[in-house]
Amino acid sequence: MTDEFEPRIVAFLCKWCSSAGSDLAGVSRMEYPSNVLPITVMCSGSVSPLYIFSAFNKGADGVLVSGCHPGDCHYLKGNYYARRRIALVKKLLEFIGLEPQRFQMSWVSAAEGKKYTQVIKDFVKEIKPLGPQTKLRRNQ
Amino acid sequence: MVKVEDIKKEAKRILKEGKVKYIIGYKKSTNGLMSVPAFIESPEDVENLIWDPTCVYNLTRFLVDEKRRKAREKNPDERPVGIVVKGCDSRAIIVLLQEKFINRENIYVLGISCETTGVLDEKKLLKKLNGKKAEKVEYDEKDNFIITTLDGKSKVPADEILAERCLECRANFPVINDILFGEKVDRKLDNRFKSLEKIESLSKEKRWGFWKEQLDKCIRCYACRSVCPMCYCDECVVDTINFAVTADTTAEEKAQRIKWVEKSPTTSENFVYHFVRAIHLAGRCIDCGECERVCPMDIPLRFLNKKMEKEAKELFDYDAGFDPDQPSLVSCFKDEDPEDFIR
Amino acid sequence: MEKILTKKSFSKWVKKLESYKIYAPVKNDDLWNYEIIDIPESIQPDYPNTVLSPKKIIFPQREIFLEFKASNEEGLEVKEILPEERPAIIFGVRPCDARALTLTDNVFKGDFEDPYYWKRRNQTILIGLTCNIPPSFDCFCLSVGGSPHSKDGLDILMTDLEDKYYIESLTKKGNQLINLAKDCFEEPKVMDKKDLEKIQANSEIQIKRQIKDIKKIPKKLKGMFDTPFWDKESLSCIQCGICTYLCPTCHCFDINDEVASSAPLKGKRVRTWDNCQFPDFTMHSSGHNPRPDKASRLRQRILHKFQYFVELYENFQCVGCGRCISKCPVGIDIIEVLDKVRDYGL
Amino acid sequence: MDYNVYIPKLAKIIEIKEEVGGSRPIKSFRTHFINKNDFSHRCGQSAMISVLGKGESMISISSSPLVKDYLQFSILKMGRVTTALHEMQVGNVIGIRGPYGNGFPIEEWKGKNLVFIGGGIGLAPIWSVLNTALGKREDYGDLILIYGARTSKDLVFNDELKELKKKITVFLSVDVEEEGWKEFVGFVPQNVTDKKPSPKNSITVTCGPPIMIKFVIKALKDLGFEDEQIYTTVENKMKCGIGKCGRCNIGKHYVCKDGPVYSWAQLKNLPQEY
Repeated sequence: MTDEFEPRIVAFLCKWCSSAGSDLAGVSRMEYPSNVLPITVMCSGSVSPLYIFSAFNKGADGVLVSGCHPGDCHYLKGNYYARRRIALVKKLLEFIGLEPQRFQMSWVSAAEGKKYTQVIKDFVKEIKPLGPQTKLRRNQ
Repeated sequence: MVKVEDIKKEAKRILKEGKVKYIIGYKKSTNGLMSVPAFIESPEDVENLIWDPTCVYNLTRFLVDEKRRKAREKNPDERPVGIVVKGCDSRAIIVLLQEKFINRENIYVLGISCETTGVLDEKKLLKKLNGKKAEKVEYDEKDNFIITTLDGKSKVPADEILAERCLECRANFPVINDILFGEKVDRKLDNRFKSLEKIESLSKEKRWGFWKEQLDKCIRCYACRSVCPMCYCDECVVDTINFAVTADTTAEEKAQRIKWVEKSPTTSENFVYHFVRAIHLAGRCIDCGECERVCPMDIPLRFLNKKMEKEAKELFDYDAGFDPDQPSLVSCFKDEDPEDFIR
Repeated sequence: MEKILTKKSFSKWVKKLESYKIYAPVKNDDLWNYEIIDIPESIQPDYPNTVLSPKKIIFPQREIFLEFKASNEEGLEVKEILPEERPAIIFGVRPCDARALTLTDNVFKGDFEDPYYWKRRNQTILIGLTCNIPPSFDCFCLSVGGSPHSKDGLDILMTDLEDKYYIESLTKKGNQLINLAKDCFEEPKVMDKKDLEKIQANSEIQIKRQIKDIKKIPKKLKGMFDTPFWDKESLSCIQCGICTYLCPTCHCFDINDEVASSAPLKGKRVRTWDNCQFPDFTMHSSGHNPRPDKASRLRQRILHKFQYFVELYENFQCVGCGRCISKCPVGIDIIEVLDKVRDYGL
Repeated sequence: MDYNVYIPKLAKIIEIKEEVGGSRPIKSFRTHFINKNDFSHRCGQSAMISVLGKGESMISISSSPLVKDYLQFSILKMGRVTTALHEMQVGNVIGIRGPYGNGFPIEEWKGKNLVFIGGGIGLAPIWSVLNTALGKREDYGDLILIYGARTSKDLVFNDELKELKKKITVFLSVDVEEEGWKEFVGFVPQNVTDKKPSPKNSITVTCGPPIMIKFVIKALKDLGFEDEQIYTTVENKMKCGIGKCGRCNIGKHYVCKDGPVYSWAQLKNLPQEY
């Protein structure tokens, strides 16, 4: 076992696109870091900011929200709402001094297995040097 | 200048004519300087009404109580409630109308213009007087407040003891009213988000240091939530049990209620509470500053809401509390909303 | 034991108390609170009321009761967690706040002694300071059986005589602290004693607020349970928890399990302050709530302090510190409420 | 201070019996302390049951103090803790602290007739005192049980009730007509009025939903019972169980410590906060 810090990333993945994208990456045997705890949601627009705060509160080192590209939402507009909401959450978290790298959003379609692996790779690479997220984490 | 006699005259009229069932206004407190909310039911009690710089409360919060009380009554009095509002408070009414929480015909708005000043900050005043007790604070013709202490009267430039929010106010004039007191005076503001710079200019770690210290102070008395006219949810994320319980609610439903926040006042739990509140108020907070005023631990809560107000303006060109017909901030979008942060 | 401590010798004395955890009122921004201090400077005699009373040290807002975890043998393991063994001294306790602790003692003793409360209580020494001038505009200690120089619950009472403190040691614990640094103290002179009496008499005159005929109130309240009085008085109440959380005598609490991991099970059971003004305080699981509205909850607060506790312990559960008045977001004034109670129906 | 009042003692569930199914299920749990201890209770007392990780709940002890092998709790699935209890299996471990409360003053009732009136899960606290009276049969006069529930399926201790009928007078009722039901149809208070228990040298014990208690008391008063002859139990939300946490009080009484058993003579003078 190495002592290297392995971040835990909670990823809220839209069932119609990003979640399928991650499956595609899996079945295509693409390699990517295993730091992600995926949570499939019906739409990126259904991700309440409370889920994000709660993930950090319960010890996530990073949180990703991933949905369909603009125009591709299964429910037509969900990802546009998400875009607004996530922008606000991101600003708020940065305002109190959380490292901006720890909270990210991406558009990943069902066909973009490759992009999904890249998003995760980049995410892990960026937050590894930051070390564990202790600011918002519950003391257990 | 607003004359309290004019307000009383109108209050008396609408009560006498039975136009309203009661009026929510301000009266003098028993323990000293500050005003307290008054619920005036009869024309005789109108004499208690006051208007001075200690009328800090955002009384629209009591419209939430009124709605709940009415819902419980079998034969509710359908007449409107009269309510005294300042510019900022009137914008809370707009948001409540926008969210269809209240109906226009259920309120009779007595709007007061703050003109060139506003209301005072009790803590600033105490400091100004070196801990001495003020008996009375009044408006002056100019931009001064007249303070009466046991030593006599003195004039103080309003700016020195004005509430922070009044210094950054763009709505010193009621945007909605049935009758208006005072004049519409334009206000010049270089930067309505100036106070935020103090924090935004800090480094990331300094910002966290600042907020950690603030969050640690919280004792979770929920005064910020209780005083806020926008915090009208039946059940809040911090409540320990389901409030919306009926005879049909199953044990499983109750058991499965997620405990998002522990009751312990630790940094992490206080963070979730205040952040849920901040994000829930994004595009709804009208900056009445009540949360910050009532906080017994002096947590600068207004910064969180102000930050959201600023981002709503800068990212989405959205202003809360001016137009009851506009969709709320997070239930609308524009194609050109920024997405440079998305991968 | 009575002594004189010059202000110069004060820090010398405090240095001798190093082995104790020391708390004193500290100002952060504009907020006064009791905090642990490393190098105790001279206590400022004119600090206003702290936001929270020393209650927060004896009865902290969060107290871990026990830890639990799944175990192979019995299926479950429960471990008692008692507060750390460490004697503490609180400097600058207001006489009302010390009296408050003697009132909460009533609750935590009896058939079921509370080990957490008593562990902290017994290892804490309270050093009070006479309120030469009232620390708040809303002080009314004289009305509820206290005074600005009350000795109830204190181990030592200090009174500021300008360049020195008049020290009255009231308990064995207090004597011990003085004996740790005998050379810091002097014997009081006749003049000092006179100064003390003068200041203490003067301190009482300065308390401006009072509840008249308070003795009539408990009986009066008993007949007022089912009156519309409470609906009217509670109109402006916003149902926050400030009055009770800041109250030095309010002691209601909640017990909750905080789970760190559900499989395998691991977590803590903790006590936190709770509040009779919150609707979930009394709401049954079925949805039934015996105190369903703010009128009944305001009534509970007043009756608990001024009727029920009088019936149980012959004491008002109020020490007149004035915090609930000064900090109420809507200016509900307990003195005014009780004045109205006294005159109700007359 | 030799013991910590807040630390529960661990007990193993040794038997679970499903009393009532459906949407408001009731199960009876028999438990056995893992370590030896001196837990001993009086009839009508309760205990704080812990499901560690979920919390605690105050539950009345339905077994008689005469039974030494186990403690029995009959529990309606209602909220977080009771739902977790209903999901438990034989062999699982729970925590128990107590016993708490005043219990029934059965010593004072010696030589009297006892009329038990119960509705739904309200039979649980009655069960303890009823079985104690049965165990010391010679100490008491006539024993009568008037018990009802919404339907016959909602009656708890159904098997035991059949046995009980052989020993004492039992009047059952269901709220609405159902096929095959030969006993009384109607609410419990109506059954009380119908069966006319005699107030002479009698004590009544009533447990059930608040609304039922209210009307039973009215029915009993009409039959000539004095306030001192009527006993009932009160419940309120509880956390500490020992009169400190401050939420269960009715006036100066803490229901957890000073209750839950009250005579109507006491209760009628207390404020209506239960």
